[in-house]
Amino acid sequence: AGRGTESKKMSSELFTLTYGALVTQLCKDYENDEDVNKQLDKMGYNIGVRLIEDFLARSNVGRCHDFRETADVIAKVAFKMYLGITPSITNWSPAGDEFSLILENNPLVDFVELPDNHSSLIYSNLLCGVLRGALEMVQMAVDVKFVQDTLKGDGVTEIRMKFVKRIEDNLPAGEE
Amino acid sequence: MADSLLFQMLHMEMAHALCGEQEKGLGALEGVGFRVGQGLSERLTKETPSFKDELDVLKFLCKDLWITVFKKQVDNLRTNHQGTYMLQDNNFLLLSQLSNGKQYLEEAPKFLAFTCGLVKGALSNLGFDSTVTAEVPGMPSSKFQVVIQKS
Amino acid sequence: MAIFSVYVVNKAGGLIYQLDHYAPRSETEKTFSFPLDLVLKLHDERVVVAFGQRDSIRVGHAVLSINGIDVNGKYTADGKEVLEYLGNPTNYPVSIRFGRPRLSSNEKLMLASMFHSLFAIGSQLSPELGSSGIEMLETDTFKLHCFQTLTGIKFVVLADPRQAGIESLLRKIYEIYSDFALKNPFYSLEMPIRCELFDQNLKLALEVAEKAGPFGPGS
Amino acid sequence: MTVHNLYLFDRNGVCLHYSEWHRKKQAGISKEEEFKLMYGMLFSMRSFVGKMSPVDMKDGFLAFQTSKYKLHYYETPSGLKVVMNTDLGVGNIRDVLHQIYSNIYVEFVVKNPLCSMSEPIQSELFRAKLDGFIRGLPFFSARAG
Repeated sequence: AGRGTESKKMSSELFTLTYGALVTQLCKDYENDEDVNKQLDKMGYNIGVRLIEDFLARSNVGRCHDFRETADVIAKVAFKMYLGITPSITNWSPAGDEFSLILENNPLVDFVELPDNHSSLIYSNLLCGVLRGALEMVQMAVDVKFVQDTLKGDGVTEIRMKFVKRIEDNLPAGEE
Repeated sequence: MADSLLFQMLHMEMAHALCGEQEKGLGALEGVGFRVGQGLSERLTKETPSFKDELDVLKFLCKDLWITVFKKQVDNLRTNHQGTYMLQDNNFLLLSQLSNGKQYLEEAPKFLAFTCGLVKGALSNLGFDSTVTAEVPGMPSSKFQVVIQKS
Repeated sequence: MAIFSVYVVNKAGGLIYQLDHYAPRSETEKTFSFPLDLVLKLHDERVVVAFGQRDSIRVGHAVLSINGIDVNGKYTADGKEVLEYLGNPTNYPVSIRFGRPRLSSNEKLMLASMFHSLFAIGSQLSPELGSSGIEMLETDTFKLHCFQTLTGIKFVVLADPRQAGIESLLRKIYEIYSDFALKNPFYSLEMPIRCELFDQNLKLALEVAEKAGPFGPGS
Repeated sequence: MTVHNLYLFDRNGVCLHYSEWHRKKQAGISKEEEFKLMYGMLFSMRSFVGKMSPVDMKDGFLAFQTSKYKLHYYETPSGLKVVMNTDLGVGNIRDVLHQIYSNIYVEFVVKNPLCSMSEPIQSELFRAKLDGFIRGLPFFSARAG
């Protein structure tokens, strides 16, 4: 093992395998899909607030002052770096505060068929939490949700991102 | 490698989330490790011919499986030739950022549960039932004791 | 090379003289259709870009004019709230000019006293004994040089990071200050300097210093 | 050439870490007050340079110097602030401050599940790695000091 691309493929499979095992475990631990979705989002958020630091340290990307710039960095740098794929960016809203990431296949879903009695499970909800947590750390409050998922039989996987507001730097309490 | 980092981050969060609240504690995390061990050993042994014996399987764990997950081989494998094996990793990936001494020692178990499950799952997929326990003599090294049940 | 501005601050941190020598204008006028794809917010009595950058319009730029008519702070020329006006689709398409806002004299006073306190904290937090306050401040767009006299007057010059000869320029300004302000019977200490000769000589000194270029000889 | 001390602040002004190597003068106030004073200064400095700048800035505030020392400043887009005080002979060390962020803070705090990102850092491994890195810097040597 460890032969160049072979090991690269293997370690990305490791992540998707581990993720699949996690979702299966959560489906056992929680009664309904809604709670599993919430837990995945929460775990994703906790990962996102830390992953952003690794990303900034590695990529030397500066502050993002624009949602179009943010979309490019997410799709062309972050996704490429961590998941080895580059989603396309489409469906911009007129005000430029909403866009979609289109992925041919869902990167977290290599070996999974959704068990039938879990129709309202959002399998890859962790990814939404990661994006939300990461962007919050660079002062952007965003909503992230899956609007299409190949796992549910849709043609593509579409992640919709909406800019909510900019989070201002706050002075610690008690300062002038 | 960037994408191995995702695995580490996911493991970190699982150790926090799965063991944090419920008292089920390490069981859930071990369960996740078990399933990953099964899946990985399935993929890693597709091309390899069948194993000669138990020791050969353990060597596979210490090399191919360990490199895929922990980016290095196990540093030391010992056995009493009666089904008990001791795997020692002197710089265990999942502990290497925590400490290189006594600090956080009491927190170590929840960062080893996944790996115990992983080893157990890999062995069970190759037809061996086992019990796996872990201990940390001092961070970041860790020792995994594997006892194969005679079927 | 460029020397951007000069500030003279008295012992109490009061601004007693200020000159903008070279203020590069960076303004962009563009016609927008509704909805506006820039996020605006109110900041220091002005409407500024909070998020979203298009062409050379940057975060922090202020709305300077609407349909060619200059705005008055956060109000349009005819007294309507700029934010409300730009929120109303019927006013579109609209031509808006954005740019780095000029500092109002009030802001300059506030910035002078801010530097005065930063200067002092720089000395208090020094890990070495006998440290002065801040003598030079570096950013990617300008260097601020400060010379404080024994009497506590601060001469502050903002220049291009590569501009040389600022130390000697500061001394020159100190000479001009003592020649044309201190020695002027009508000037009372610590008060704003409104001496014509001080103004003229200072501008001359800036011209000379600028010609010294990045690494030219100090005048 | 000397390194005096180093501060790490999070985006809310919490002093995550402070260590000193060659410091002859204390601030005459408690460490808590010193951290608050330093952070308050950095916070005002940011808005000061932002307003004073004649053109749009990219990196913003980089450093300042007095007659006796130089303060170097590095801030990440996520709001982590690294502040290092050295003697006047040290030039631009932005890449050194970035290395502290990416090779030490990210490696031994962000990737340490037992380290909170908004409280003073307890990890001894982090402290040891930081101390080792600083002592290894070409401009650390105290002989001159």
